[in-house]
Amino acid sequence: HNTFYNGLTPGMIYRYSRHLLLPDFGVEGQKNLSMSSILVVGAGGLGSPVVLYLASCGVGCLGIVDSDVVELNNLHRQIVHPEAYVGQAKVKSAAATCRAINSSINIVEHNEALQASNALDIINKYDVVVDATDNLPSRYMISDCCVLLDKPLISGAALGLEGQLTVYHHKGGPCYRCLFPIPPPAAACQRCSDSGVLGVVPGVIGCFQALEAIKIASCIGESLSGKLLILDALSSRVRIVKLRGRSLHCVSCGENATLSQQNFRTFDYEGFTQSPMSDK
Amino acid sequence: HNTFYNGLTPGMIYRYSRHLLLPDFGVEGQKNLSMSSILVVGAGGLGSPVVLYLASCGVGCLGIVDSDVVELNNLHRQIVHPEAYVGQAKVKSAAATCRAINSSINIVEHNEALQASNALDIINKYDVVVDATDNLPSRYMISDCCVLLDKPLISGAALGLEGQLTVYHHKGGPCYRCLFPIPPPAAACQRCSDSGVLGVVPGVIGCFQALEAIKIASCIGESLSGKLLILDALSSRVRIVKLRGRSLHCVSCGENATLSQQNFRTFDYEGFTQSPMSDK
Amino acid sequence: MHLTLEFGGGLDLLCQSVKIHQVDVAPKDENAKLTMRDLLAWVRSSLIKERPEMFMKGDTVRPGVLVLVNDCDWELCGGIDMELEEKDVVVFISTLHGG
Amino acid sequence: MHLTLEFGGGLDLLCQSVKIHQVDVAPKDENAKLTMRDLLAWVRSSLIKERPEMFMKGDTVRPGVLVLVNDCDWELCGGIDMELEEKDVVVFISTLHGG
Ligand SMILES: [Zn+2]
Ligand SMILES: [Zn+2]
Repeated sequence: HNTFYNGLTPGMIYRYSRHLLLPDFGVEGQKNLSMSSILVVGAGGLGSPVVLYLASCGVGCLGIVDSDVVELNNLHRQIVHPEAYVGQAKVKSAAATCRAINSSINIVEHNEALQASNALDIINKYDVVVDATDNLPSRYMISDCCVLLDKPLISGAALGLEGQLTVYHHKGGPCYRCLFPIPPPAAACQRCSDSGVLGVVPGVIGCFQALEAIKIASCIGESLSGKLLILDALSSRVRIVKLRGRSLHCVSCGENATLSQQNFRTFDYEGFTQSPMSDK
Repeated sequence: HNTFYNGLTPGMIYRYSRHLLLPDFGVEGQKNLSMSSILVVGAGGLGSPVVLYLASCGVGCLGIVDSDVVELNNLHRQIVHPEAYVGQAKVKSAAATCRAINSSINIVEHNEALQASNALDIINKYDVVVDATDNLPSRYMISDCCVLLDKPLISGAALGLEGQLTVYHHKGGPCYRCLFPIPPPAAACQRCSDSGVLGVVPGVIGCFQALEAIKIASCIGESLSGKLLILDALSSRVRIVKLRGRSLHCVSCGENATLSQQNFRTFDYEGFTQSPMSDK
Repeated sequence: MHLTLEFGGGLDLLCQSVKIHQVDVAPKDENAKLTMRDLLAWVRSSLIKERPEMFMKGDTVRPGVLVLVNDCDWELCGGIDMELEEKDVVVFISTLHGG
Repeated sequence: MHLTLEFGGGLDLLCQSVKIHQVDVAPKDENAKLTMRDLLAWVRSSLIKERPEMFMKGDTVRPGVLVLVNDCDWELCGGIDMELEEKDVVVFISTLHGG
């Protein structure tokens, strides 16, 4: 691409004109966004709106990692997947839809499960990480990896008619282990495949995740670091609460952290949480 | 369709299984949804997530009304439109995307501008109305029409880095004119084409609109009737406030209302608001 | 009396793009209560730096502006004659129409 | 002492699927303050109808449960020894993992 005005091509100036008009975002915000790379872990209920909004807004490089295939009973909430892709890789389906709405950005397909063995190599290529997974061991693993590689992490979750959202390891804020040093009992880990989820609930949370990712990648505003957004969809209530800060005793990000790249690669997250790395 | 278990076909039971598992939604909620019809006015920034989530969740009949064509500078926020549809009708593009993610529902294309002259005929065919428009006269017109036909109205708006959302004329709550009996001065009416909008902001508001529409159509939970949700995206703050009730003096829904179907059809909403029925 | 004032929906542009203002406003005389009428006059003279007609019309807010005191529409608590209390949060918000 | 207790993230299932409880809880003796420790014991005996191990472990909440007092993590206000005030809002929420 030839760049003209302040790092943006004429095509970008036309496509993103409604962003450039914003005093709080403007050319600088769009330029930052176009030079940033964001990894979305999970192309399911949360990941669908995240990848759609990150693709449309003009992030420079959008990575998607997932090893699942599209199933018909995903489609009540996973709006990025057309019926025609049932049986095919979610990453392939999501990337195709994203390319169709914005052919000018770079979309990278990681058609594999993100695991302790490959997470460092994959996450290291990106500036910002979005946790749109559906299980507890992945949440610990992704948080640990983001601490090791010093990446901000936007973490969302949805189940039933409730959703939660926060930003970890950003501007001195806490990581997942600061909040939850000990995993909950396995019996407390409800899954969408067991307990159900109203499709639009991960839609709301995913849009908020995309918003936080865009703000961090474009260096505007104030993120949800150190805060938790709680959605009760049945009564349409939203609560934003102040969380504890980073823990000096955290094994992952604390002053005497024992986490290292070497022991991360072989750490047994499924054993640690007594919970499988998939919602099947 | 043959119906088997409680009004749902085996195909529906499989597709919507994650909804059927929900104690607060379940078979009854899905059945209500599948028998309901929802009209979305506007297939733009707000309408995109609304139609995607209404299609995927299994509403029986989804109507989309808009007269615009897709432009490349819409695509930073209007995630329902692929680049291949630039230059074609938004309604056609949105319907095609929705059919691709759920071929089992009925999608009706109204490729025309909703105006006082046709609004009664179009809105009368639906149970619930979503206002996803981008201009002030349309907001008065749609509210008046919903009062005349006794339809609940889910109204969203987004501009810059802010969004607003409420439900009008539902369960005895106020209508748009109860809150705003006199239109604001034309100079106070900022438009996305002048002032810009961060693409994901209508995304968040549109998802909340879809949530409210789904709750009302499936008869679950408590809607935002009589409440206003206010989003400040820059600081990720959400405020939900209590609004005044229905006004007895409202010319539209009050005790001595002067609004009738006859004078509605010829009312000059653009003159009343000193503002055009399009954001061009 | 200490109050938190917030401006949204574009009204912040009238007060130098600052959304949240922590302010101290004194009632007219020591024994009187501060009403919304007094506060509006104070905001107009002390905070609004441009286009006051975009904030007020006559002695109240212009059409299209909602006033919320402690997350509640002022119409539910007495409107312009409502008496304010220490630490109240008053939000002025212009209705949006975009999409 | 009047308190509003809210349960979320599935913890409401332990108290008959009721999310919001308006309750009156007395401190142990008249002059003492009510602490979170006292409140946890009261909730466990008075509200939790099944699987108490899904709410508590030892004398505190189980891992994975956040306690928020007036929209603030209890770890920021003294944790289990924190003293409650009249009309406090206490939220117990289980972290979610689905998507
Ligand atoms: Zn930590
Ligand atoms: Zn009315």
